[in-house]
Amino acid sequence: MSWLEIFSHPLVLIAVGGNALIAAVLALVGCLVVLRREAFVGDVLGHSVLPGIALAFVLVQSEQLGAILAGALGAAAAAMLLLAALRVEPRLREDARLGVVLSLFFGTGIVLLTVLQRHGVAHSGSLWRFLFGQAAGITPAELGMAAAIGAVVVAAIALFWKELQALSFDAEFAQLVGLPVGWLELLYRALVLMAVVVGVYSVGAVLVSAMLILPAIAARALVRRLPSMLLVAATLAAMSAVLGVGLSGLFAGVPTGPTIVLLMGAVTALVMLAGARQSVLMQALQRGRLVWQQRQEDVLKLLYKRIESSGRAEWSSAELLRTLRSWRWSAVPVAFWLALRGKLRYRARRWELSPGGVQQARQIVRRHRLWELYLERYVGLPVERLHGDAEMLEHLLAPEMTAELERLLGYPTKDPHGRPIPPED
Amino acid sequence: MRQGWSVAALLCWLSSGLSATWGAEIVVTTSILADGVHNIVGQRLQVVSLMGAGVDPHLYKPTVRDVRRLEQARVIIANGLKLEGKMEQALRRMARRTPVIFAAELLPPQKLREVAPGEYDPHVWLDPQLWAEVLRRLADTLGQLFPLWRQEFQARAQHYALQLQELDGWIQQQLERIPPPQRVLVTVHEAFGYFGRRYGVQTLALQGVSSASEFGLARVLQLAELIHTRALATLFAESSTPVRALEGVATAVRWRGGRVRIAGPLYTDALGKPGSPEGSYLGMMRMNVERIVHGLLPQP
Amino acid sequence: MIAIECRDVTVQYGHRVALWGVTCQLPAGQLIAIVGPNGAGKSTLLRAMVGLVRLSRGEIRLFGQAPERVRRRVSYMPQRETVDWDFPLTVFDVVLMGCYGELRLGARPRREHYERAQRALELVGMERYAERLLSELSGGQQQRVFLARALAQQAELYLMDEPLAGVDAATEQVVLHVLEELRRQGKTVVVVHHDLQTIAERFDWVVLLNLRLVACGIVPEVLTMANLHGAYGGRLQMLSDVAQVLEQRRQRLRHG
Amino acid sequence: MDVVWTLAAAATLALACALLGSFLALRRTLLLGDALSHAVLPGVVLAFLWSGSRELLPMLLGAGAAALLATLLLELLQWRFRVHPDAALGAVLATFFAAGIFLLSRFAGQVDLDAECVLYGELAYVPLELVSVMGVEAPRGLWTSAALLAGVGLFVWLAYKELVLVSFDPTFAASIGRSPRKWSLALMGLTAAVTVVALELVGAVLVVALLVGPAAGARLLTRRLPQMLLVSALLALGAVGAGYGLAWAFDGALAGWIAVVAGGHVGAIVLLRRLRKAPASAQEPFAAEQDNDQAQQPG
Repeated sequence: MSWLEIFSHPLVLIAVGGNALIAAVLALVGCLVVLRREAFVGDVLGHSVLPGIALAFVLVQSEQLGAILAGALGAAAAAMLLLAALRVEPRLREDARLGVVLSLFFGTGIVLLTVLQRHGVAHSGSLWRFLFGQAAGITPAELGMAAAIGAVVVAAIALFWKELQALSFDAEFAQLVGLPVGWLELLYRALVLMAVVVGVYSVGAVLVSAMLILPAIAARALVRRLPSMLLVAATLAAMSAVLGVGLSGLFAGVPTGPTIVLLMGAVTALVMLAGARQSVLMQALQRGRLVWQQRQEDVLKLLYKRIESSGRAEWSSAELLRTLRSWRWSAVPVAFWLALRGKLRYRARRWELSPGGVQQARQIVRRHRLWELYLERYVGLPVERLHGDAEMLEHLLAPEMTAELERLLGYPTKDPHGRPIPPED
Repeated sequence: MRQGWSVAALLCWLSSGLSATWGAEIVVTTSILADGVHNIVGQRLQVVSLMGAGVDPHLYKPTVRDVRRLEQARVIIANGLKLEGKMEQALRRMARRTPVIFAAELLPPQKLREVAPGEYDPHVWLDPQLWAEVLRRLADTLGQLFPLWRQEFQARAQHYALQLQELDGWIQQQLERIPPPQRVLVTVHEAFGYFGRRYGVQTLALQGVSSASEFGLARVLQLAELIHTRALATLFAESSTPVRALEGVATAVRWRGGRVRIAGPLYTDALGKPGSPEGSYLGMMRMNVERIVHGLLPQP
Repeated sequence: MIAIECRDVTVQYGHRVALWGVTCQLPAGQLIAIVGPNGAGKSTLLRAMVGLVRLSRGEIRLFGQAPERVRRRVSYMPQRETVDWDFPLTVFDVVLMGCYGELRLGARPRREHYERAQRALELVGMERYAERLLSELSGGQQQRVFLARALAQQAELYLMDEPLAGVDAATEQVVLHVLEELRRQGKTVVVVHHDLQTIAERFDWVVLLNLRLVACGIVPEVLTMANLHGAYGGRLQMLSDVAQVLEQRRQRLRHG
Repeated sequence: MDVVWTLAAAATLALACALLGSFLALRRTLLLGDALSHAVLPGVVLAFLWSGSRELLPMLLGAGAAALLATLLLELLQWRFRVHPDAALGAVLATFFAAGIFLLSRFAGQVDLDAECVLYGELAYVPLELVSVMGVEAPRGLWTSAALLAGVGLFVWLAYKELVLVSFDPTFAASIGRSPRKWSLALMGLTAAVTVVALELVGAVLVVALLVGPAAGARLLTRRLPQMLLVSALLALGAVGAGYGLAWAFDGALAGWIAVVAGGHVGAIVLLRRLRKAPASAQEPFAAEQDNDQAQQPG
């Protein structure tokens, strides 16, 4: 089966639709959860669903969608209530509260399972499925349910956007400003509950906590503003779901749920390493660009000073090479690049700075000498140290800052070494 | 197949047997095994099974009392060939203290179906003839453990074997009614390997031998494709595994224009509720075959 | 004798410059204050002296050696807020920690350590609270426990980060008394402090700091209007602007 | 005899977890146990696929390697990429677990293997697996948990001062030459070891319950660290005993009941403290300060 055939197959489309929808919903809610530093609540809720489902099995004696969901919702809500109730004891920190609820509910789940086993309730063994999930077997009914809950979650987030944003950022402030924090908290918790319960039913508890956290981390590293973060997280999640289903459709033995999570994990790792602004690669690139720009300014300054000291404004190729090499080997490629950019010209077998080149060089020298004066007069650095630091700072000053510096220094004409400061033009 | 029981075990059995304060003589893992053993030992020895009806032996969670029963049993009988998952490991390590007999491993390897290098299909009981042989060998082994009733066990095993033979004939005759191209059994996990081999019924399944492995979407599509091209009409659910998995396959086939329905559930790894017709091995097999025939016969 | 020598000490947190080319020599046996506006790098300089902070440039010598090698002779007292005061420990447990530097892995504190901790508690007037739990202490009491722990180290050089910040009057008197006691014993004490009034009255030396060294010397010479204006005045605004530019351009200050 | 063996093995393991859990509670990294118990799955599956056997040693090595990798990844995520600890734990936990299940389905599909069976032990089977060491016959589980308890006990006995110092005031610890990073890595490594061994013995749910429950309960009941260690040990033993009793009474899964008791008793303590404090009209002498202390940290 080729990719095209796979994605035209109705069953795959259901699985793709279902998983993508659930992944997106979980990612949206996940952003809020991660921003409120409650990432682990997803994992605990996911596992706390087990006793609810087991209980539903005991009462209904069969695998009815409605009963299972009711049981799951009930148990997850109870876990959330207990978490909130335990918050009353300050000695019990967040991680202890989560650990207690997790072991209490998960333990109860196992106990109920053995009760089921003892009474021979049909396929009680299948309850483990809710932990590891059966993402490949999504049925049309589940797809419909996921769509319904997805719609509710998206509508709620869209409708109460600014309130939820305020609540996540600073609950106290939200209260002061008069937002109904109580109701908003309830809404937020309901959203999390719905997303987790639907997720557990189809992809399993552990994968739910992955889909709550991973897209949020990746999106947070990629974009700055909150709304775009939600969008990016949902898209990333949906894409990895589609790819995951596709892969598990093409290759035998490739489980759907875990593949989706692994893809999401890979995306997050990629973003961390290369994509995000503060990722390793991007920072290296930025630094590279800055250093290269500095090299060009240094060479221009070198040539300008030669003009200033020797009075001659052009040089033969040999002279130019000797000047550059005397300063630094790397200056040669930089000069070549400057020539390309038209800052350096070759006319009548002679090299000279183009008007643009001269103008830029003068600016650099001017900044350098202004800085030396400032450092000497205000920062009290010894004269021989001036050059080093000024060398550094000259590349950074924006034009308006240079003007402000000049005003501060009273429009000087000479630098500490007595050399003239070129006027601004 | 290595002998599941050793002389050393006999010695320590003698010593521990006396100290048995409470507990069954024979503890058996699956309900199907219990039914078989009961037909061998009759009332002579108390037979207790750990796993109730509808329980998937692979995902069985032992309780504290189960362990006490195992601890104090005079003989433990399990199916073996990795049917009981985690418990099998524990039982193998127990073999030094209490005699543990792995019924399916009493059979010579050539009679077993090899699903992967060194891995055999444990569902030997779904072929009545093979099951009769297992019980016969089990009777011999139990006879060695309880020399007093050796003849009786063998006689009862022989008697039960006749019933199994009669069941075998009945099944053969029932399956004749199904037109050969329709004789394909599609289930969730591959339990009917031996059954198919015995009665010339082809078996297809979503999962491999173990019901715990997660099947991928590819397997669902492949199976749906096969069902559609072979114009099969019925999929069979099982008592100890969820039906949700099959619904996916059915949806796929229906969307390709095929008509298919889900019949069953068939009893594979455990008997039905005690006291109900499918509560005994013979009843279960008759129920299964009736449902298979009813399912595979072309609908009017 | 020079207790602390800083040469061109420059510290960069990520891309924010905290200290820039600080060079000074601090004499031994003196009560020295480090003072300056918020964000001037006071705490950074103190932590650099203890070797808790990596220098981007320059070096620091304590008694002529690297800080790591003279740990036993140096005592550092961090700011109060850095600790979870709900920890299940008693006052005495915390003060005893002052002696942990000398004890090998697994070695239990001996009688002399217990006595030393007891004496330190008496010095700060907290001996009645020895068995009291940390969570039952007021801000001032917490500060005195930290001071006692520092004293228990019996070091030659004491580095204290804001020991007088947000404490009640009684605790302030106790702390100042202890500082004088240490100077009397010929110890060197460097204190990060913000109240110029107390410094003028009680301290010998001052290090006036604002990202870079404005002035360093005996109190009367340093606390002059010119220096203070230099440190607190606006004209160094340009420097912080540049620091801000560094921040945006992600430029690491690597030089020399 | 099976009762004695099971209780002994569970008790020794519970003690080791309670001791270690107390320090994790103080450092607020109690969830590390849960994360590691999921994160070891890929390591164990790879060990199984590579060695083809379910013997303890390859499993432990595989799990240990996976736990180490997970720990390093956690450090990286938190320090280099500024990801909040909870999110880092959740991310690593889920991705590693998914990798484990992926490997299981992809390569061990046919072979009778699944997450439940290959990885998670079952406390109930402990008394059935007897092994004789130096002539003494005892369950393998008891030997491993006893060795574990000895290891953890020795570590805490030797490094008690350093652990308290590093957990209470890392900056001060650094200033007297005890590096906080080194000690927190050591603690994480020990937690990984305890989790891995306990997983193979009793399964994931019990590991988390034993690490978290007693320590959290002791934190509420006691005021001083030495008392806390003692009380958490007692609570752990209590949980094992009560759990066994309940499991016997209801003929249920042992691990499940012990987890319920280990987790549940903390809720009971919180309730009791609430009831005791609310009607108490006469405030304790220092209650004034204590209250403002509570106000400062709203949990």
